[in-house]
Amino acid sequence: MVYEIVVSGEAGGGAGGETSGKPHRLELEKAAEGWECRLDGQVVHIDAVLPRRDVLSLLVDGHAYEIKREQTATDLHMWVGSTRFAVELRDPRSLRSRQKAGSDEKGPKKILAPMPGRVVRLLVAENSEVEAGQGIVVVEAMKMQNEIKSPKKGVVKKIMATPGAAVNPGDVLAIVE
Amino acid sequence: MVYEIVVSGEAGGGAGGETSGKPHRLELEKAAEGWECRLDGQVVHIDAVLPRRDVLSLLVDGHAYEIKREQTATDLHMWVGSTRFAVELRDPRSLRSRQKAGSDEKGPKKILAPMPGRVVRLLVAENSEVEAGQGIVVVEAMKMQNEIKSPKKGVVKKIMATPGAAVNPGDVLAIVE
Amino acid sequence: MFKKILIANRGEIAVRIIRACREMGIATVVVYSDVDRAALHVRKSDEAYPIGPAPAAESYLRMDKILDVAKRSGAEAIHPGYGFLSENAKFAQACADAGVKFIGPSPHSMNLMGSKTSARREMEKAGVPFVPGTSRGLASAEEGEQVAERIGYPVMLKAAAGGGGKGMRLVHTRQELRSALESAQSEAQRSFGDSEVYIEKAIVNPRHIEMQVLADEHGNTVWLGERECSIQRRHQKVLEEAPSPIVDPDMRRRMGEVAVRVAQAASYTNAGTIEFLVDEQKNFYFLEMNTRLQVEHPVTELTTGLDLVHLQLRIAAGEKLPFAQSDVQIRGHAIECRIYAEDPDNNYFPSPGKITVLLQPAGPGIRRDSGMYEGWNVPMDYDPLLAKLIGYGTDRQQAIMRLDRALYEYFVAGIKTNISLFRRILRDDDFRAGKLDTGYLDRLLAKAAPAGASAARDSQSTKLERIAAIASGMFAVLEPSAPGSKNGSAGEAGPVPSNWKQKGRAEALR
Amino acid sequence: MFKKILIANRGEIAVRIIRACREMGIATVVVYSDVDRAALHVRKSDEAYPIGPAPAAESYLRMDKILDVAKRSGAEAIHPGYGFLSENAKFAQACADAGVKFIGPSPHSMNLMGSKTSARREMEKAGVPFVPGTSRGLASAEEGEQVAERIGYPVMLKAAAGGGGKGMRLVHTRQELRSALESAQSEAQRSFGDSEVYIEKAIVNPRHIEMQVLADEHGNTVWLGERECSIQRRHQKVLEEAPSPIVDPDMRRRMGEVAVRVAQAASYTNAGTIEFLVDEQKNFYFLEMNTRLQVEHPVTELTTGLDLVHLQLRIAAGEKLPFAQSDVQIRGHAIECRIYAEDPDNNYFPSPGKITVLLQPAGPGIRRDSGMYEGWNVPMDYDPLLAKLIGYGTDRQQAIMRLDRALYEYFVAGIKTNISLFRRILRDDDFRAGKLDTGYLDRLLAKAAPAGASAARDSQSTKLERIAAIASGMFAVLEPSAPGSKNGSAGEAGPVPSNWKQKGRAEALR
Repeated sequence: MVYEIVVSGEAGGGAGGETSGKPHRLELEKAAEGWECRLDGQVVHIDAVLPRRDVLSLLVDGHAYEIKREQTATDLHMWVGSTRFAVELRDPRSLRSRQKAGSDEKGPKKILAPMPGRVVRLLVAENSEVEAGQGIVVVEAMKMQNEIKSPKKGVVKKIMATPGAAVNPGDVLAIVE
Repeated sequence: MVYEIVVSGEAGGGAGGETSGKPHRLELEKAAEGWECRLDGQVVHIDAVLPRRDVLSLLVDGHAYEIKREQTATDLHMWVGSTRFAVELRDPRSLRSRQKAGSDEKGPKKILAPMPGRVVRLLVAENSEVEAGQGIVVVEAMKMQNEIKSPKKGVVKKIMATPGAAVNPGDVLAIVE
Repeated sequence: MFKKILIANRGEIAVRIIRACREMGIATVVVYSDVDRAALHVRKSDEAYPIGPAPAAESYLRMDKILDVAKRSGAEAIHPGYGFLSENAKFAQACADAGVKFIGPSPHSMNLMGSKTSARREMEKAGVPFVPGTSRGLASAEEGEQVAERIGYPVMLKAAAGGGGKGMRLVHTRQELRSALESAQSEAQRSFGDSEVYIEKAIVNPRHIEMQVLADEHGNTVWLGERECSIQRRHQKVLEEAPSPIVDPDMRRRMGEVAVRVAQAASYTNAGTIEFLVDEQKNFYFLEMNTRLQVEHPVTELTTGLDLVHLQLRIAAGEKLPFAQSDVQIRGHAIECRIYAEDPDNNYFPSPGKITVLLQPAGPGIRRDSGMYEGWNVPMDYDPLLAKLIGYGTDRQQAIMRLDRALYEYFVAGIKTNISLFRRILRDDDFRAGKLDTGYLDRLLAKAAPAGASAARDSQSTKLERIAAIASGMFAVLEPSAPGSKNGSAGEAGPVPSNWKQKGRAEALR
Repeated sequence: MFKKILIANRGEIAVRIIRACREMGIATVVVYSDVDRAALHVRKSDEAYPIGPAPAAESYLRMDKILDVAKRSGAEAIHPGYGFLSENAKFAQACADAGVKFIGPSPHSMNLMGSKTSARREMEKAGVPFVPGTSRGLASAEEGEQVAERIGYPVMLKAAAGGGGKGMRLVHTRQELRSALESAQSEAQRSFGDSEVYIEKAIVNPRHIEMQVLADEHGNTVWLGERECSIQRRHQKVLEEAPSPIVDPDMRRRMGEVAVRVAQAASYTNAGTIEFLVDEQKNFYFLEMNTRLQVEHPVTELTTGLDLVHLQLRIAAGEKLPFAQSDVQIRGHAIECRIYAEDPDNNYFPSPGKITVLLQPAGPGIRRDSGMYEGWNVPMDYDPLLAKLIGYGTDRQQAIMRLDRALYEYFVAGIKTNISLFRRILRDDDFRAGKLDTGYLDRLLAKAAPAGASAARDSQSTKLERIAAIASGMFAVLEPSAPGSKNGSAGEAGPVPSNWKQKGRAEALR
């Protein structure tokens, strides 16, 4: 098994945190005991057990790590102890590899609902010009009103959100071009 | 859905407890909300939700029950609160229904390992005559030695257990005829 | 004692009350809205009845439906929990009218304490210390200016019917006062239907410390020690502890005695909490009384060894308090973390949804009061409190380390929680030194996350990053599941920008 | 304080020590046998090393391998937990020789206390009360008869090197003595390689009550209150509580003072427990000293508010006890249930195997120290203790009700556990009245399960039986999975008689 992996560090899952973003090349091969693992050419022997779904117990040179996997519609994270890392995993041989999309600042951008909720009101009309960071839609969840903002300067091409309607995470609220 | 169900009561899962053993006829039909349930001809409306695998939340006339299902190789139990019931469930239309076997006291009887363990020693030889309740094999598990006994008077036709060997629950240790 | 009671609430507090009832041999009846059929309180109760659609106004706030369930089920009393109808005097009155015992104070006490100005007048008679200012609404801007002159700037304007920061204005100079008063009055009118605004001396860097009291219906009132509740965000408490790092036995006794006077002046019965503002010289001033069980009551339970819900039930059933003030022993230290469904990386946006993985802490000194479970879908309709994690230690240091350990064991996936925030607080130097005030948390959040500048830390980060890389590969080998394919609707919406972060303003609605 | 220690144990106690270390900033190293790779202590530690095959003699009892791991990993100290090497003076000596701190008493104290007769001689000098009898092995049957005549029948013969009931004989008359002595001596020789047997007056219906002590390495020794441990099966404790229902403050102080004298006479350091037999007149007699942390230490932690493992580590690191005897406050009541993997319906046969469903209790007053998790395969190679459930209450009654509530929430499927046994004990009238002695549990188990003769109970049973029937149908509809198809080997072995119950004799090997 060969993977290309990009890991972004985050300080304890808290606010902020720096990103390294270097891609790693990982080769994994079953050994007599455990796995032979070649990370960026460096060989380590590891012992891995899945005690339950989304939890991995890893032994590397006697060091023990419990890693938790967090998968959402949009992200893949690894928690090593209480430090969280955003991970992108590509299988070079597979077409179904995970794609990092949206890094392109040009072209139409979809504004997605980040959480389930109810659309309270629209802050702009279709075809109006907006600045980056300008509020587009207000979504209410858990007794809080949350302004969903435009990620870029542009024109609101289309608004799919309807006041009063329920939305699910990942639903497209509007498109800014 | 139609089921034939035999329930054996047990007092709190503790030692002893009486058995009623009457078979119930249960019909279940999806209603507009919840389920229409006909138990031995008596109609009750129930609301059922599975919050997780093997756990059922049941509302019947406002009464709330959390029922846990315990399945082993040999048995099916329902825990209603902390009262345990042994259950046999038959789907009259299905060939893959659960069979209650071994109630026949005649013919060969398999003696099964009730737990994982290690065979310590044999207490009888093949072809020897044994009384009901006589020890056949000693299996050790968790620092305890446990004598596995014959369920009936007869002749030990075959002994599969080998001293020193590991056994899994349900493994046949011997056959008494 | 009651044979059966109704719990007019949901979430962790409903589960906590169900547990107390089971421990006392009392059957429980709960109510639930359409989205709460699979909620933990419905799973755990003896009886459960649907009372309407998700919005609280159509279910958990419907007095008529709740009283109807009480009557149908034969419940003798109603425990309101906190929030919802718990401080609604009309509901307490409706219970009394329906012949159902309301587990809490009388409607009279609730009404008295519900208005800040009427409470203040009553309490001043009882010699309770107040922040200097008016005890009634300002008649005019002139009166405001005169009072401010007398007590000294800065001053605070406050809505009499208020709460949650609405109708509040901090005024530093005479020039600002008139317009601040007008805007506070109109905000108070909009928010509470009552424009009454009063004026107080503004306390700089106050602490928020509260005192628990219990009063039976035979005239006995005791205090059970204070809770330090200064760590707040948007006027929401986030972490509470008992005892307060700055309260010594003498101050505790003085606060306790004042709290008992407050309760007695209001003919208060059952459990209640007197909130105080404490200034930098440790002067304490009456702020308000909460006429219900508080979210943070467990820290008092751990330090006193008492069970407040058991005692609420016994008091409501007409029993006398089973101990005297001199029997109350405060021992050790307890800290509570409120685990909210909100995203610390995303301006604490709420984060309802399905909990896909849940690993929960246990072990010495750890109490967990939770309303969630793995597989549960956290609804978007109610406040985001999922669970409370409470740590007890021989001393404050041990309680802090215990919680830090337990938070390390806590893992929730599928939704976001504020667990990482508590790790930051518990490791913060000011927190460890007990240097707290109500501005503490905003200051902490304004700071960048711990820098990790040292070489040791960097090499550690690199090591963990490599472990994360290996782990993601091992997961892919051992437990393949296409990332992003879980949520159908998102998958269909096309590629999702993973680093896009909405920075919206969130408004507290309560 | 140590930076890194090794934990030479497994199961719940290894996890409990890991938690204490994490709370004190100490890194942990664990060892594991081949069948324990996925055990909780391996998942939770910072470092983990394999030390051999499943049998304890080839892994957890291998001093050489464990010391080798300590050296390789740089661990400064070793915590032995309980069982395994915890009371092995040779291991303590080997640690000292290797320059690794053994977290426990010195080899000298362990040796002294390891032999009952040498301990007795030392203790008699210190004025410790003993059951009347010999303090050394009997030279002849004649000597035995003389002593028995003097102290009066019934008498008990006991192996000097003994434990677990081996080499023990109860003798009611002079006629029985000679043959009982011979068989006790030969059993002692077979079991312990030492035929020394002594004689004591037999205490009728004794209670087993023990006193916790802590001693630092600077000469300070304190007692922390007693634990009632009379509820035993096959000399295995099953349920323990603190305080004892029969010990009043004066008796507690006297037992505590004796316990401190015992510890001081043995130059004892670290945590230890002095076991007493208590007769019906509340006379207490020294039985033995356990030179390690006890399984049941949590009930003392809950009633004193102290953490014994933290204190063990601090003492071992050379610190002084951070409090004096007069600072120790005993408050409330705590009870521990030992959750064993054994089948109450089947003569308490051990029940290893895979845990398929695990629902665990939480909430007020509940502490859970567990070594298991859902999906874990409980190995057949070690003792069957899975977890400890400890309840705390303001008083004994509340602690009982709390535990009863928590046991209601506890559910383990896939293997059998003794959870239902605790429900029986907690609801038993004698238990509730505190009428306990070491024969209590055998008497309870000999009784039939509660009859449920009343009509109300019968109608309730019928109702629940109908619910069970409906539920089994609903499961089949909502979550079909062919019953019995889970375990391949059993399925292949043909139809399995479900009501066949082996009633085998089980022998305690330890």
